[in-house]
Amino acid sequence: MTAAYTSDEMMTVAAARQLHNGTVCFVGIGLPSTAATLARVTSAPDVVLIYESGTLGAKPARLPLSIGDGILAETADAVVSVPEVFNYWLQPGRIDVGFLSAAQIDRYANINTTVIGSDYRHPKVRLPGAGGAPEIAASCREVVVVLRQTLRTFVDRVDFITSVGFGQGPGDRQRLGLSGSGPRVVITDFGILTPDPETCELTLVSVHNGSTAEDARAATGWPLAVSPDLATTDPPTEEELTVLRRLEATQGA
Amino acid sequence: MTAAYTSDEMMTVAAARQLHNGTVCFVGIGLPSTAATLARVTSAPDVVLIYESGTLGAKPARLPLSIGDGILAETADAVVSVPEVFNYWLQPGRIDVGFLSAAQIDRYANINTTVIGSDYRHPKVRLPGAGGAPEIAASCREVVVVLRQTLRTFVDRVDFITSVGFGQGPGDRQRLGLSGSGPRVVITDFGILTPDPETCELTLVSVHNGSTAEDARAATGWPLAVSPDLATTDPPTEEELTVLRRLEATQGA
Amino acid sequence: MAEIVSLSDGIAAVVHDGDTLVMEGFTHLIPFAAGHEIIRQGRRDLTLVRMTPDLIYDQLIGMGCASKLIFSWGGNPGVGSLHRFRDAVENAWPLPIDLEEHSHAGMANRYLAGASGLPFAVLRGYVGTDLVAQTDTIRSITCPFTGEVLTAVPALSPDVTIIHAQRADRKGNVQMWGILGVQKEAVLAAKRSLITVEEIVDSLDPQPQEVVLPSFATTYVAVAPGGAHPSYAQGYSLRDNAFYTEWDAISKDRDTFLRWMDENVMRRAPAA
Amino acid sequence: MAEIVSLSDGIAAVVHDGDTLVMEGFTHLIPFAAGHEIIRQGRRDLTLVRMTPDLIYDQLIGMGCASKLIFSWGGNPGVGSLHRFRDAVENAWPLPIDLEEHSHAGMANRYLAGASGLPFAVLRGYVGTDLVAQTDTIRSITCPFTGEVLTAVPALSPDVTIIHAQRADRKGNVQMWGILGVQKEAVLAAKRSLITVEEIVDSLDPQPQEVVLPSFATTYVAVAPGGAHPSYAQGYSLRDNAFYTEWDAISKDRDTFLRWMDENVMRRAPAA
Repeated sequence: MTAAYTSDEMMTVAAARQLHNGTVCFVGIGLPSTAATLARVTSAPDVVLIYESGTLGAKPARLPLSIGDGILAETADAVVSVPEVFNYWLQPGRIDVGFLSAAQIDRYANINTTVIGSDYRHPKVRLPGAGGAPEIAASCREVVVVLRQTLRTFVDRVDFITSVGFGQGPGDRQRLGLSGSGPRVVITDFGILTPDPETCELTLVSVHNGSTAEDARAATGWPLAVSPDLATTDPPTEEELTVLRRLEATQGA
Repeated sequence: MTAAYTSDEMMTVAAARQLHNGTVCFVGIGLPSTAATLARVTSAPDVVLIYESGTLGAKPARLPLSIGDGILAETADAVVSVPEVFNYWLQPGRIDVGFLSAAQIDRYANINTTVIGSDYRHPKVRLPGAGGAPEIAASCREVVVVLRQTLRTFVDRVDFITSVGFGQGPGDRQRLGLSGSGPRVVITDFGILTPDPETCELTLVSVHNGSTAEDARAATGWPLAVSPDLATTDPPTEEELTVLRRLEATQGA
Repeated sequence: MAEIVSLSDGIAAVVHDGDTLVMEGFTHLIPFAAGHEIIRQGRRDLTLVRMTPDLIYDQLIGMGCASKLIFSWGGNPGVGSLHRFRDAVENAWPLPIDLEEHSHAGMANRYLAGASGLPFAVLRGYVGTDLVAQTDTIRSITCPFTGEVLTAVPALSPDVTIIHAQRADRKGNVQMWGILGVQKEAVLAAKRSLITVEEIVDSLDPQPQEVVLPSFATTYVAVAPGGAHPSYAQGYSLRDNAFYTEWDAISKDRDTFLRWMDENVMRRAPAA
Repeated sequence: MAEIVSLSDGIAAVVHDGDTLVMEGFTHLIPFAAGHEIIRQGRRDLTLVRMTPDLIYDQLIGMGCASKLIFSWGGNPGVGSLHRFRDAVENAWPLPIDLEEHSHAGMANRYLAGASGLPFAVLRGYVGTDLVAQTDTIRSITCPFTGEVLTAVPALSPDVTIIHAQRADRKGNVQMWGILGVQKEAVLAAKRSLITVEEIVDSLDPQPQEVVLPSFATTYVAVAPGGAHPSYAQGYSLRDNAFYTEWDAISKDRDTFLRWMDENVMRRAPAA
């Protein structure tokens, strides 16, 4: 029998499964950090975690309080400056996976973390801003996005393109000269979406246990495409759930 | 009574006297390294020595075998990469004195360390090349040059401008946009030369004990200007000579 | 060579109304004590520069010290919004604030150019984002060898940079270790600098992952033990995570914020 | 992730005829053992790149492995000339050698650009020197913000970079310390890399002034104890200063040189 779990837990577990031993992952702030730590502590002990704070190969055994947590420096193979982490490590395309979250995402997986509202100078909501995301989204070989799916977060067009997914559709990344291949998968609390190989449009390919395609559609601000081969995500294992809860319980301890 | 000394010893001692406590000095390869070590061990213990190998604030107690000697790293306040020493430390004009040697120097204190002969592709003598000198000569607040004075080294025009002194004369450094003020003094085994404030031409301002202006003129490939206030260099002190000889005797030990 | 001074004398010497001010620290070693002293000294019209403006910049903005912010990520790390920052942007309270917004990669390279004495830096960045249209300091540049078009950003050369470090020796050489962000570049890019330290020691025993800033490269050093609180100083203190969470409630309301600042900053005697 | 291999297998895997090859080391940690293996494997038509070509490049040039040299200072440090280098330039013996000549600042920035994935670097350099007329890879570039004209140099992105380091762990993470020159940048700029090390250890205890190259950033690691001789490996060996002096006599004469190479390099069994 599987233990009960929340949709947030399912989302984090599904995101963690995107990382494998040997994967070099640039870990963005927020949800990705939890998922990356979970992956390293469970199925992918040899994942290489890189944070924009300059820690290469960090091995956090608890959830970092921020991407500049001391545990990242103490356990890292190397600590470099912030200019170096962007110039020597991210920019040349050495990173396999960029792991990002977002405040808004659109059908072409463009990401907004800057402002809500159409007037940049007079926003409805001022968000934190770009951070490392634009260049992570541009230069990593591929990108994994994790965020909760609601009508506010899944919008037809983001109010502000902070980080480019597929721009306005097929061929845009190549036209812009972005070296990475862009978002490979988006993990939400409802399911898993991947870009359609032809249209680049995000398509629901898996729903988490207990959710339906209709639930996901109702939380999406455009007519969400659903794969004819829609799968159901494996629920969290006992180990995944136990470790995730232990990590979250000891946060800040 | 003053001990007997060689003209090379006088040259090194006179060069060492150019450095003072608190002076930040970029030490070039060769003769400058000996003079800088002598200065630090005698009159200027708080001189800050910087080497292009990336050692900042090195405190060698013996003569380094090269500008990449381990003693420089072991005694330095910081060891940085070679790109950093040029970009963060030399280029922005943080260095007071650039301390250089040369294979040829001309009347405007331009320096050649590249080739002897007029055809770069088929040189009479292939010299080591530029190393750090062009940018040391350009960016340090001022430059001190130390080299032996002969008809082969003191030439009317250098065969190749590796590092700019005063170019073709007054105003050239400004026209070229070089931030430092250029050579302040040239120390040889005959005496001390400084650029004329109006013409920028190297002018003999001091002769070492035992040399005359005529000796210096005879070792110079252009009609050497001599200051009307020609001085005589103070001979090496007992301490300077003792320390210099100890340093040279233990080289490589 | 750096001069060792008191925190209040150091701030008075380096920070003036209208200055472009950098205070850096990437979660680690954030110079809170120095920021509080700037607020107490009543500085105005500052252009604040920081990759990750967080609580200390929220406080400076909320107290009306700033007229402009140059930044790349403004949030309360691990908690959420910066309410004083948002109130300034969304409602111009207490003053309107002008924004110059970049990415981390761009900001890091702007400091790097400043530290290198160059007027600009080149990177692969911003392409396709809406930042380009909002920020005049993002332009393109063509490689003179390959013809490839890249992005250029101008150097940051602030009037003053302030950072916090673990320690200094009596000559003013500063030693820091752990996550060091862009602190070194920010100091080297500035016309003047002040480094607050946990302590002054006789000699700087080597530390893994250390960076030493030689005395000749900085202007002032001031002792400010615990000066990074509520952030941390590796080897000296832990992050006061509870405070970051509490700040959310303190800063949400203007009056609560002003009262907190009055009690915890304005009425505190400046460090000796 | 880097693979741990024998020196001879590693050289065979990374160095091919016609390659652009970088071997760096600023007096310290010069990869002599690797260079000797390249000579034994009979590589030809190499473009050799190095800021300070010294004895090992003198040997490669004298043995006819190189057709071009990209460099900034070619001498026997503390001793004098490189006679094989001079003989190639002055007399085309054993082969003519094409030169691409820079300053240290330019070469360092060319590696930096390569490591950064950029096609060029910007610096203040070369202005007024005769290098500009001789070297096609020195051009000017205009700041898009200030209009100032600066110097540009193209990135170095060699086929292969080889360096020597103190040690590696069993996963192939490499640790080095002391004077490290441009080794890190040279490795990161290359398509392939091989790092020879004094030893492989279970864990890399932190060292002052260390640089760690993570395993995922390199291609091969090979054990070559004493592989930096006659240069030194800080913490492992001292510089064999006498050899640098002896080299002057050995290398001055073509036959003496060839005899020495035959006895001391060609007839030595490749490292296992």
